[in-house]
Amino acid sequence: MDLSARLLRLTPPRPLVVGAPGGTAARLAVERAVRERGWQPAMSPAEANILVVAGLAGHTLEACVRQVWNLVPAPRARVDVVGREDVARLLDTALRVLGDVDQQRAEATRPPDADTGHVEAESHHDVTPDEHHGDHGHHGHDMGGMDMPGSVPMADRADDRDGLTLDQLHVPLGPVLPLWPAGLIVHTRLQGDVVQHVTVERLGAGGGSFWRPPGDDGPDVHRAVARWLDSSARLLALAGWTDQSVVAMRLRDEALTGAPAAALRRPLHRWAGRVRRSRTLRWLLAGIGSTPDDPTTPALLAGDALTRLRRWLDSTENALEQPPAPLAVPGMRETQWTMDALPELLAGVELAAARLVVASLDPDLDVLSRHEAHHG
Amino acid sequence: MVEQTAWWGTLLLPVVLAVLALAAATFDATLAARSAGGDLRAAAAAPLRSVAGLLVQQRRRTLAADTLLWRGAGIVLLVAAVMAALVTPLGRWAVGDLSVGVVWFNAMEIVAWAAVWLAGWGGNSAFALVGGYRFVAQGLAYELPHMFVLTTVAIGAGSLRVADIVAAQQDLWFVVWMPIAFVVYLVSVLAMAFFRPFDQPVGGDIGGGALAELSGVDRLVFVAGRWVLLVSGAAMAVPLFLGGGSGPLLPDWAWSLVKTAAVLAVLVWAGRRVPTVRMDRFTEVAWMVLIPATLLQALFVSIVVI
Amino acid sequence: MSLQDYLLLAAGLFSVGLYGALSQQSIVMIMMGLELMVNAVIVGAAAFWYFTTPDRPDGQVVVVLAVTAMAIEMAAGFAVTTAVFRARDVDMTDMAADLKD
Amino acid sequence: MREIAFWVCAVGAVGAGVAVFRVDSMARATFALLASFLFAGATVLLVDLTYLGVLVILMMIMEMVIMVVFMLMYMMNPAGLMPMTMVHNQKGSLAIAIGTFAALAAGVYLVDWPTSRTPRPADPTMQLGTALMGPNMLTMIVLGLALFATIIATVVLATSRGRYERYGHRLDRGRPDDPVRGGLGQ
Repeated sequence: MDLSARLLRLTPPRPLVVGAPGGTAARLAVERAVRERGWQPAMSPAEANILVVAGLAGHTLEACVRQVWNLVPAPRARVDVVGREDVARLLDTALRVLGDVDQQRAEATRPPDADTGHVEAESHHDVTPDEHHGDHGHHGHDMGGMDMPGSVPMADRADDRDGLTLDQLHVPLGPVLPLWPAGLIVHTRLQGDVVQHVTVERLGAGGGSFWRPPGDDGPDVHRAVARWLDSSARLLALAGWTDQSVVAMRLRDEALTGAPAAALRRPLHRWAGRVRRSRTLRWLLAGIGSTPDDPTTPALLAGDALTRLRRWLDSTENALEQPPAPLAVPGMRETQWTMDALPELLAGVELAAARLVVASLDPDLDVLSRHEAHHG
Repeated sequence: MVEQTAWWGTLLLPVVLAVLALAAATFDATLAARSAGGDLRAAAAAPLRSVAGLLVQQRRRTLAADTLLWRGAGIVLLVAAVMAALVTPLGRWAVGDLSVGVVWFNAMEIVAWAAVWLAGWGGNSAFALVGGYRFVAQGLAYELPHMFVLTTVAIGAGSLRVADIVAAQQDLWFVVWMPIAFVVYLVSVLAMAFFRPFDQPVGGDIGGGALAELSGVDRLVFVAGRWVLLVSGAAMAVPLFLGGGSGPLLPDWAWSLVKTAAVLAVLVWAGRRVPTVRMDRFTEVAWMVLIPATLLQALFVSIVVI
Repeated sequence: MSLQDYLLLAAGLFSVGLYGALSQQSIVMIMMGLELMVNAVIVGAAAFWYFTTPDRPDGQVVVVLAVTAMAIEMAAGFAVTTAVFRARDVDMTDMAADLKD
Repeated sequence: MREIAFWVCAVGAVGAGVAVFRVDSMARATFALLASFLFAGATVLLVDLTYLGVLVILMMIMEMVIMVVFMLMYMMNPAGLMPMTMVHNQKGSLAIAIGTFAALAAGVYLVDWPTSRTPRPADPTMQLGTALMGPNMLTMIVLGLALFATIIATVVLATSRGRYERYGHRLDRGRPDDPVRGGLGQ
């Protein structure tokens, strides 16, 4: 056995999980399997070696995924997980592909996907989380007729919030971005790390929301609890508190497997108490993404990121009480409001804060597709 | 008391640093596995497996990258992190006991500013560049309190030479009468190694920030440099505040190692306890609270010395 | 290694800096030229101290002065650039001169 | 040994200095300047000025990293993907620079420089410190004042927002109106 085969066998799997619209069930199953196997999820294509697409990728998403796939260095494997059932087998296959020397040698020398060669510069900017800042605007000089090297388009410039006319970068957030609502694309205009302008786009249908399945009357307690825990886990992970985020994920997975409320209550209280007591978290989240204080704002989204996180904690705990409190699960109204309000909320905000704002609103875009399916 | 080693010291230093860095990474992985409810023994092997994985991983290229600056960044970071430890004594041996050891240490850690920024810039990607900018902002926040802390220690010992600083603590460790300086020093070590909770420059919200585009050997060198920088900072806390190698029973080099490991463990453990501190919040605290606090500490020490 | 060698190095740095300061249009690049010239002063002063008057601290004090001057020059330069850029969106000396009109 | 080190540093310093005005990329220009400073700092180290040499290295890295941020903000074409020059009167400048160098070099070799046989101090850092805190105290005070004035002047010049923008025209806002809230909750 030669050296690279031995090293390949030792390579720790680093999955980059891409959530497709309607793929929540698959994503949860994958995240659970990844956590139970002790794998470390990747944060960027460069770090990843397994690209997991959770759910059915539509045409646009597939194009984005292919571009991201080209950014993943060999050794690499791609897995498409559609349902909840097959996860373990698919991940095992990926692991085998990862350790296969011949296949990975071929992978390393293969030219980038032929498809992506056709993508022109403009749409390139639309789909990858990996952006090119290469060129900046030129001022005071006539640059007409100059060839742009590497077909990197020039950045334009505009006034920033401090009154300086600086270069802008067009960076899309999503759809392939860890800890990001599936199907959401936020096209940002960045100056430095400050978001100046935002337009919101939604990737098409995925066939109904996992959190609010069609025809549910009173939402199921366990599922509601899992939803809040999922939102909290993602917000905490973005806030950089990995340890408590992982605990929330464990609780979420237990809730989804239908663990009895009595068994969940103790660890949940402990976790919620710890998150609530953290002064640092309070200090860091206060004032982030304050929604306007007027009647059109849904009650579930009122306040800032900290208030919303606390609301999730309270709802989770109350839902498991005896007798359970009435469940107020976010639905279509909240998602629609979020989509409309995001441009306003994100303008003039730093990138780090922008991600926290989106995570603290955590819109479930799949509820919209169900609505469309109904009416269209 | 502290003497310069012969040539073998130069060879031994990187080995000691690497072992400590690996131990710290293993400890960190174990803590992570504990909170995830995973297998602790597998987690302990994780850092070594990561090294193997990065060795065999393809090096990435990005469009229109500034390859020279980009690939150089990791090497610069690693070399600077090792050079920073040049003046740190292990018991009674130091590789280079410069007369301005403290300033040397400070200069080498500032090289990290350039290295992280270069890694962010060179990859030609927006997220990586944001990571680079974040580290410059972080540097401006932590560096002044950090410098005042080093100044305070130098005033306390009346010398910039690390050996003299150790000698000055024979009766009383500096940590006892400079507690504020010690705490600020530990905070600034975490910030300078952009380690949790100051890991915003490589934060997950921007896909790993300055690390976002690095893969393979480049990533390995950069990540190793970051761990060694943390080890160097933790190791320097021992001669500055914890009396160097002094202690009962054990030989002094062993005491140095034990104390370094303890500081390192505290840093790694504490870093996991809190969420990432963003610079839009921390900068004001650094300038309005930490700088006055360290200045008062310096004033107090100066009065005591006189 | 003699005083002459050091002064030759200082002369070289000074001339390169002078060329930059004279030929560049951008304020930032001119500042780079100026910094190179101050750098020459540092090298020269250090050499004078070492080779002619090591018993007196004056050479060292000049180095400290030069380092401070460099810091001040850069801070002031960037502040002015920011102010000009904010007011008129230019970073070139030629165009800043037009502001008089 | 020192001789070789000196000449390596000297050639490096001047070469990197020339590179500053030759490379296309602003990042490279800044880091070429940094390299020039590092080499020059090393030559200062070679004449036993340990403290000043390390100080120069430390300060220049900080300065250049901050400088590069400004370069990218204000310069056109920071990545240097498009070769371009932004110079005026290049030939004249070159002539003046070469002339200056010739004159200086001639001066270096023609003037009969004094040499000193006085013993060098054991600790130059101590010499500098006692000088700055003793006979040259005035220099230190002036430097301190100058730096303080620079801090205030640059902030005034660079910012467009004063307290009226932050606290309202009557200065009656309890919490300043900043684009980003600071860490002290004000």
